Order: sequence, then structure tokens, then C-alpha cells
Amino acid sequence: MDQAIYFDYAATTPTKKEVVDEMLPYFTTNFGNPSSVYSIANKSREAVLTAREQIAKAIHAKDDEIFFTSGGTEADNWAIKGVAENYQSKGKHIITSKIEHHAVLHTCEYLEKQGYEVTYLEVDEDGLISVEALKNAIREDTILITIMYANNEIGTIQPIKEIGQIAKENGVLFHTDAVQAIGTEAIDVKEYNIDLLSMSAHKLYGPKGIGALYIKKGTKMKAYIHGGTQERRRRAGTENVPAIVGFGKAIKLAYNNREDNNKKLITLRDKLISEILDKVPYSRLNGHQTKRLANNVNISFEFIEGESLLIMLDMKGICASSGSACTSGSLDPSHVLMAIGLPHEKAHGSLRITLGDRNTEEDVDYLLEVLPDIVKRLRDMSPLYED
Amino acid sequence: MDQAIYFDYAATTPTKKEVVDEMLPYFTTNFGNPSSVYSIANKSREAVLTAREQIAKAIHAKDDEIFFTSGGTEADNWAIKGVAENYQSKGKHIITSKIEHHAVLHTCEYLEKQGYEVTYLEVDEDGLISVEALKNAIREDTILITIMYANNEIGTIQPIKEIGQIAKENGVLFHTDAVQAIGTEAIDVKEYNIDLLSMSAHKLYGPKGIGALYIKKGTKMKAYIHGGTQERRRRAGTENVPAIVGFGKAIKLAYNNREDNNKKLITLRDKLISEILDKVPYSRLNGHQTKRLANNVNISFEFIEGESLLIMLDMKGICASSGSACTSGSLDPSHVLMAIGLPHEKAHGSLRITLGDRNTEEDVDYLLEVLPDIVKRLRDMSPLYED
Amino acid sequence: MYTEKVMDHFSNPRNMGELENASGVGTVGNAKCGDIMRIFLDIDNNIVKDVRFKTFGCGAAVATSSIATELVKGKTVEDALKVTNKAVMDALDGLPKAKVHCSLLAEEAIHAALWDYAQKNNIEIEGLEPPKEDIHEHEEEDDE
Amino acid sequence: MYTEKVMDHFSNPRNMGELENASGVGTVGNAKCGDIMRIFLDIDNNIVKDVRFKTFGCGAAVATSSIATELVKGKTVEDALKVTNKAVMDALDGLPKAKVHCSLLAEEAIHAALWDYAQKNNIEIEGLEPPKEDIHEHEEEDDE
Ligand SMILES: Cc1ncc(COP(=O)(O)O)c(C=O)c1O
Ligand SMILES: Cc1ncc(COP(=O)(O)O)c(C=O)c1O
Ligand code: FES
Ligand code: FES
Repeated sequence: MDQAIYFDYAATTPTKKEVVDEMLPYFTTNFGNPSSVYSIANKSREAVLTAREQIAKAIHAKDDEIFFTSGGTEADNWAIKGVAENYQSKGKHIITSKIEHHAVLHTCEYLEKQGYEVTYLEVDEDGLISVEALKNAIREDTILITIMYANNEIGTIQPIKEIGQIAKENGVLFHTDAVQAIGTEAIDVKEYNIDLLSMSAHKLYGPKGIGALYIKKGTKMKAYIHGGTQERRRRAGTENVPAIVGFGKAIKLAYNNREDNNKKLITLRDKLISEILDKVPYSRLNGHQTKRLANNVNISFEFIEGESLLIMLDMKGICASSGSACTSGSLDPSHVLMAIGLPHEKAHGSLRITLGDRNTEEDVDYLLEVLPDIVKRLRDMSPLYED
Repeated sequence: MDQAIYFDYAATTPTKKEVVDEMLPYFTTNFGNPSSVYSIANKSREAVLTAREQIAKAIHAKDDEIFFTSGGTEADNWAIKGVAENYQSKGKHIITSKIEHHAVLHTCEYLEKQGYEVTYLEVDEDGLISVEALKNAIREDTILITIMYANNEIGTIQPIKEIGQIAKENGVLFHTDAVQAIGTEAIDVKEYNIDLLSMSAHKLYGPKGIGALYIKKGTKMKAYIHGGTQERRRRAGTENVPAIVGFGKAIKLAYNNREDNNKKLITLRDKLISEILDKVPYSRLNGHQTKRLANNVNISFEFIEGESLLIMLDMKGICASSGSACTSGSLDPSHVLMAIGLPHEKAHGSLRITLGDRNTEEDVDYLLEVLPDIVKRLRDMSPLYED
Repeated sequence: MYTEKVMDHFSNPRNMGELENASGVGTVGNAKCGDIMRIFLDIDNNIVKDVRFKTFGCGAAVATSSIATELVKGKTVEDALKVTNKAVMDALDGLPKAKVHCSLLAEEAIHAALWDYAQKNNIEIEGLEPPKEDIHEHEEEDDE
Repeated sequence: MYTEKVMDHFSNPRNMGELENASGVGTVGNAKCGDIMRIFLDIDNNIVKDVRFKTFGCGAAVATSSIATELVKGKTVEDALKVTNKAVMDALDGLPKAKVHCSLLAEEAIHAALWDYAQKNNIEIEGLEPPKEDIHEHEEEDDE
């Protein structure tokens, strides 16, 4: 990616070189189908076992609680539709939040059309759900609570342990979309009473197109994608061995160096936040100040529009993202920013900077240098801004 | 894969070196999320466009009729469940055959539990469906015919053009699982009146974990996996860019050299078939003699069991596959071999050899040299064999 | 994503700003994405002598505003009225499909400014309709 | 997939073949996978003097037959009866989970041969039950 400074690690990460190296033999040499009988397929089989172990270990699960999927989206779809289908005799009520990823929200909306009822919990101005409101939302026929671990736009981390506790006390299953949390957060599915947890490799320097669903032993979950007997009959389709290997390696690397990595990220993050708020008037931080992913900065600039901001940053060689409607191509700006109470125009003018392993202090300084001028230029152009 | 001779290309293929080389930059350099605004993501976006074109061209479809999936299994699931869901107001009857891949069969069985009715057409001893029987099976409420292009076990190629014609005349949608046919067969979705077609890259020297569903323009097909707006809102999830690139490259290579490749494969195939039948008593060819995939050999040996045969071949450095129940871990031997009328024990003793680009005439000669002895040894061990 | 022309007008917008005593000012908004465009016209002797814009919106919105000001400048009121979103897009060598509506914003902002001019001067401009509340194209249906 | 021991017994099966005038012959089949195992016993003075097997089945089935013949050879009838599928598996250093039922085939084939011997000689062997029609373990449920 040449000279550009990449500040969009929440969108996707480059696959680490060590990870690619680990994957390569499984394309051309150890390419066998793990279901095959002959001994050369042992290598594929063992590689899948190793990756499963690495992933299980990272979240304190057992190996046979990890099921590979094609990514975070499929994991979310499977978790939610799977519980809906397998527990419908108990009830048809699901609780989620207004700030979930679309993989969760659109799945819930789909289920509403199938006759399920969904409660979308509000969040406060920091993006936190209320544990009290959650308790009150639970009914006789509630079968699932699905609340994301950490938000992909504003980085807010939910009180997962409390939610798990409430779910357990009420005999309701708890699914969490941990796609953004995995790799930087310490996750313990047993301690937190998590029944289902979605992951995606490409957010933690692993390859795209591979993810996993943790399914706690004892959970009734049939296959969502039907066919062969792979993944102990729960996820059909020839195993994506190279990607699985890459996922395992990536998650291992992430957790081996988690604390050091986080320390660096948090330093850069906090510098960015305080200096941007300082240098740019009419700006505000979105998301919780401290209950926040180590790599997430999300700031709204009044009077300007996100896509224009992104293009100007791009012209300066900076890659970032926004919650603007123009960027998303959808009718409304980010549902997350709206849910934390931002009015339409402010949601429009948001900038998300997500940090990663290639970022340096110089990158941050450079951004801090160019950003205020760009905001000023766009404000000069804006009919909303009168100074 | 060291010295072993790989004869199981229908299970999976090695990814071609040229294909891996084409994929590599998209892991580490052009790793951007195609949905991003900044210009460095253009490369990912364009790469996906190019691959889509390459795949569309191979089957004579339009670019915007190609939707990427995580493989053949997902494509089959989506095609069948998608039609079921989107056309249920028209009817709930589906026609398929008894020899489909489990990705189709188990999806149909799932739908039966949801209140759909499925007709499973018989096949004759060569594995061909009867076009007459198909016509007779169509009812007022039939919404879908799903018949595979070519069978993965016995290689029989169905009369796709006639089926497409019948589907069209009766206003019924036609889906075909072309996972095994793609790469060696000349496919024209327009000429054959195909509405939906499933593909998988790892069967044609592309990577695992990527496939596609061709959806004819005008077909009502909503998303099966819900979430983001990728694939024109029909398949959510961050695009697996490297794999998509590999798929495009692989299909292009396959169709550029199709006729030469096939000529070579057919020569080896026919030599294997005639010499095995010649050298080994009590053996028979499964599948049609001529309406057969260029690379498929499937032979039953009476009195012996497939897994034992595979292990003995493996000890001689030969990788092949079988329709034995012991191999599949399921209750019954191959449903395909049973459907063409093989009794239980004969189905058990089947050997599938599927040829590919690394195979030479020497490989074939070596197999022909070791196979008869192995069969003899196992027969000597068998309580069913009395000579 | 955008053509060079779009990028040029986005990075060096022409006629950006305001006109103090404009003959007509038009502001339009687009419910689809919450964007706003304002055009200032200075009309003398039925000729658009000067023009300025302010825009809150995407790259395409900025570029269409900019090129639209160039297209109307020097034209008679009647000719300015004929600057369609199609003309704006052509002048920019095209826009991505998802951004067609932004060019409509430009067409409508010009119309709104002309309408304001007509109202202020109590004249009627043939073919000019009162500005719409909300500018958006007919959505293309997801093909089914 | 298989242990070295399994592979050894599979590639060099011990006591493969038939016994012409066997004291007892037992044939069992397994509906689960359609496999067949036949054991021939030569019993003299309550001691298993000789033993042979023939098997139509997977690698595990061949290996369990082979090791089972080794395990019963030289034993008294009573001790031969105590050769369980567990003993067979242990002697092979284990079997994959999906192949446990193959070892049951071996246990039951020995029992069936002993039963045949008992019937022919009109004796009763304590603890020996008539052979089952179809040998299979209690299926482990897909965990839900
Ligand atoms: C005919 C057929 N359909 C579907 C599939 C499933 O494809 P995939 O393994 O890519 O999911 C296969 C191969 O496994 C196949 O041979
Ligand atoms: C919170 C969250 N959930 C789910 C997803 C979907 O993951 P994937 O793109 O791997 O399907 C993403 C990222 O796109 C995400 O950020
Ligand atoms: S102004 Fe919002 S998309 Fe163009
Ligand atoms: S004998 Fe069939 S699986 Fe062992």
C-alpha cells in the first residue's frame, strides 16, 4: 500500500507476513482435503486441529467448541438464526442493542419477518447498554441475548461479564459478536458465561474469508449450512485449510503480544484524541472515554461531511473511515452514531481512525498536522458553518 | 505432498502456483477492504471486478449475475433455500435427483422439515436421470428443479440442456450444482436456460473457501447471509479478496486450456478404465461410459471393502477415494452407488480415481501395476470371496 | 471511484463561497443522505454574471456544485435553466451510480436560485417550477 | 488416523485365513457399515490351540481381527471369553472414535465362534450369550 498511512484497521488488517508464510504450504503442497483417508491428508487434518486449539486457547474454550465459518458475518447469522430455530419451542423473543453490526441487526430484522420478536436496547451517550434495562427486557419467552463485545465504530466495550451473569441467572442464551474485540481484549468465555461468540480473522492480521463461532458444549445448534459432515456435522463445506491455519497463527501472535501491543496503541490513541479535540473546534469524541478499544478514535466535526473529509485525507495519503451516509451509500448516517444521540449532521461529520501494528508516532503527528486544515477547508465550503 | 501420486482431484486440487502468486499481493499489500472510500482500496475493488468478469465469461453470464460465496456448499444452500423462501407463494415443491451432493440433498431434507415437498428422481444404472420422469414430476406448485451438472463420484454428466428446456417451458427455475463440471465442461448458462449455478474454486486449482452462485438477472433471490451491503446486498461479509482473485485466475487458466487438458485427461482415464477392467476380475465401471467427466474413473471390485483398499494404495503412495461406508463414517455406503443399483457390498468396494494436471502416464502405469495385487490380497482376506 | 474531472473539481472547487447581494439564492437538501447545497446567482440583464456555491456533502456533491457554477456562468436565465443533472454528469465524465442523486442536487439548487430571483423580481421564467422540498431520484429497485 | 500398531496389524495380519475342521466358527456382521468378520477356532482340551480370521471391512476391522486372534490364542475358553473390545483396542494403542464399533465386531466374532463350539459340543460356557444379529455400539448422540 505504498506510502499511504493506513488508519482503518477496524475495516480490515493486512495479513501478517508470518501468517501468510504459515499458510502457503497448504495451497500447493499440503493441499489435501482433511476428510480424505490417505496419509498425506494428515497434514491438513493436523493443521486444522492445531488452529482450532490456538483459537480455543485464546478465548478459554475447549477445542470442540470452535466451529469454523466463512467470517464474522456468517458466525453472527448462524448464532442468531440457529438459536431462533433450535429454541423456538421455548420462545421467540430476542434481545439485542441498537448499535450492533448489521450482520446482527439485519439478521434480527429477518427473524422479525419470520414471526420472532426483537427488543433493541437503547444505549447511552457513550454507547453503553443499561444492565437494568436488559434485566427488564427479559421475558418468559426470551431465548437469546445478543450484545456485541465492542463496537466497530465507536469502540465502546459493553459490560460483558454482567450481561453473561444476567443471561445465566435467567436461563437465556448469550451470544456476543466479538469480531472487533478479539485480538486486543482478554476474553474468557467460561468466566463471562458466554454461550456463543463470533470471530473473524481479518480483523486481527489473519486472512479474510475465515471466522469462527464458539458454541458452548451443550448448546442445541444444528447446522446452518447443510451438506457434508465437516465440523462435526455442524458446518458443511470443504475446510478452508490455508485460511484456518492463518487464523490460528494470527490469533496466537495477537495473544502472545497483547499487552505490549495494546500499550502502544493506547498511547497513540490517547494522543490523537486529546490533540484533535484540542486543535479542532466544534469537535467531540464519540464512544466511551475509557471503556474503549485500544485502537479506536471516533470524533465528530460539526458542519462538515464525512466522505469529503475522507477524500481530502486520502489526497494527503491517509486512509480512514466515517459514519457518513454518503460513504455508506445508505439512507441514514451510521445507526450507531444516531443511537448515541448525535443529530443527523453531526453523525455525518464523523471520522473513525483505527490504529494498528504499522502505525507510528510519526503517522499520528502527520495526521494531527494535516487534519485541522482539512476540516477548516470543508467548513469554509459548508452552508452550515458561519463563523 | 512429497512422492505420493495424487489421484483425488475431485476431492480437492492443489492451488496452481500462478494462482497463488496472483493472490499474494492481496494479503499484505493491496489488503484494503473493497468497501472503503480511499484510493488504495481501489486495487481490491478492481481485483474483485476483474475476477467477477473472468468467472462470468467462463459460463457466458453477465458480471452482475455472479455472487461470491464461501464455496460450493454455501452456493447450493443459498440457491435452494433462496428459491424456497422467495417463491413459496407460488408453491412448495422441489425436484431433485437421488445422486446429488449432500450439500443439495441435506438442504432439501431440511426444507422437507419446513413443510416443502421434494421429489427425488431415480437415475438409471449409468446415473442418468430420465427426462420423461422429470417432465412427469413437474406440478402446478413446482418452483425449482435442482439437478447437478456432473456427479462427483461417478462422473456422469446429466442432459443439462434438455433439463433447462423443460424447466423453461414449465416456468420452473433451474439450479444446477456445477461444482465438478466447472473447469472441464463448456458451460453456457444462457443457451442451457440455467437460472442458478453453483461453483467452487478449489475443484479447479483455485483456493478453498471461495465459490460463487450465478443468479440469472430477474430471479428473485434475497440474501441468505445477512449483514453489510457487499455483493449488491445479496451476500454480506467482507469480501475474501485474495481468494476471489485466485478463483478468477484459476477459472481463466482452466478455460484457456480446456481442450488440451481434457484430451490428456481422457487418454489417461480411458487407459485406466480399460486396463483395470481387463486386469481385475469381478470389476465393473460405475457411471456412464461416454457422458462422463474427463477425469473420472469409478470402479467397483466385488468382495472387498473400500477403506482397506485405500489404505493399501496409500501404503504404495497412491491417493484415491472410495464410496465405502467405512470411509464416509456414515451408516450406508455412497448414496450415489446405491442409486445406480449397486448392492451394499459392491458399493462398499468402489474405487474413485480422479485425474488432474500433475498426473502422468507413468502414474497411471504404476497404479495399474500395483492395483491388481492389492485387490487380490484383500479378496484373500474376505469372507465373501471363495474362488 | 471518481473520475479525474470529479477529483479536480473536488480538490479545486470553482466559485466556492457566497455573493453578498445575490439576485437569487437557492438552498436544497436531500433527505437521502442529509446533504445541503446552496447556490448564489448574480443576474444582470437576464445574464448570469456571477455565481457561487456552498455545499455540505460528498465528493460528488462538491464537484457537481463546482462544475454547475461553471456551466451556468455567462448564460442567459433560459439557458441556465437548461443545465440538467445529465449535463453536469457529462461535464464530469460521469459519476458512480450511487452518486447520481448528488448531481440532481446541483440541478435543483440552480433552479431554486432562479426561482428566488424570479420571485424577488416578480417575473415568470417559463418551465421553472417551485423548488422541491427534498431532492432525490427515483430509486432503482434492487433487481429481484 | 490409525496408530502404528493398527497399521502393523493391517499390513501384516496375523492368523489370516481359514481352519478346515474348526471346533467353532463365528460370523458376525455390522449393519452400521455392512462389514463382516469370521473367526475360526481350534479348541482342544478347553484351550484355544489355533485361530484364523477372514474380514470384509475397514482397516480397523482387519487390525482388530488380527490382534484378537493373537489375544485368544493359547487361552482357555473362559479366558478367551474375557477378551473384550476394550482389550482389543488397548492392544492396538487405541482406535479413532468412529472406529470403536469395529472392535466390537472382533469381540462378538470370538463369542460367536465360542457359541458355535459350545453348541457343537453340547456344553454351556458361563457368561456366553447367543450371538447377536447385528453388532453395534450404542451410538453417541450428536451433542446438542
Ligand atoms: C458436486 C459437488 N457439490 C458441492 C460440493 C461442495 O463444495 P465445497 O466443498 O466448495 O463447499 C462438492 C465438493 O465437495 C461437490 O463435489
Ligand atoms: C462488529 C463486527 N461484526 C461483524 C463483522 C463482520 O465480519 P466479516 O466481515 O468477517 O464477515 C464486522 C466487520 O466487518 C464487525 O466489525
Ligand atoms: S451528497 Fe450525500 S451522497 Fe452525494
Ligand atoms: S468395519 Fe466398517 S468402519 Fe470399521
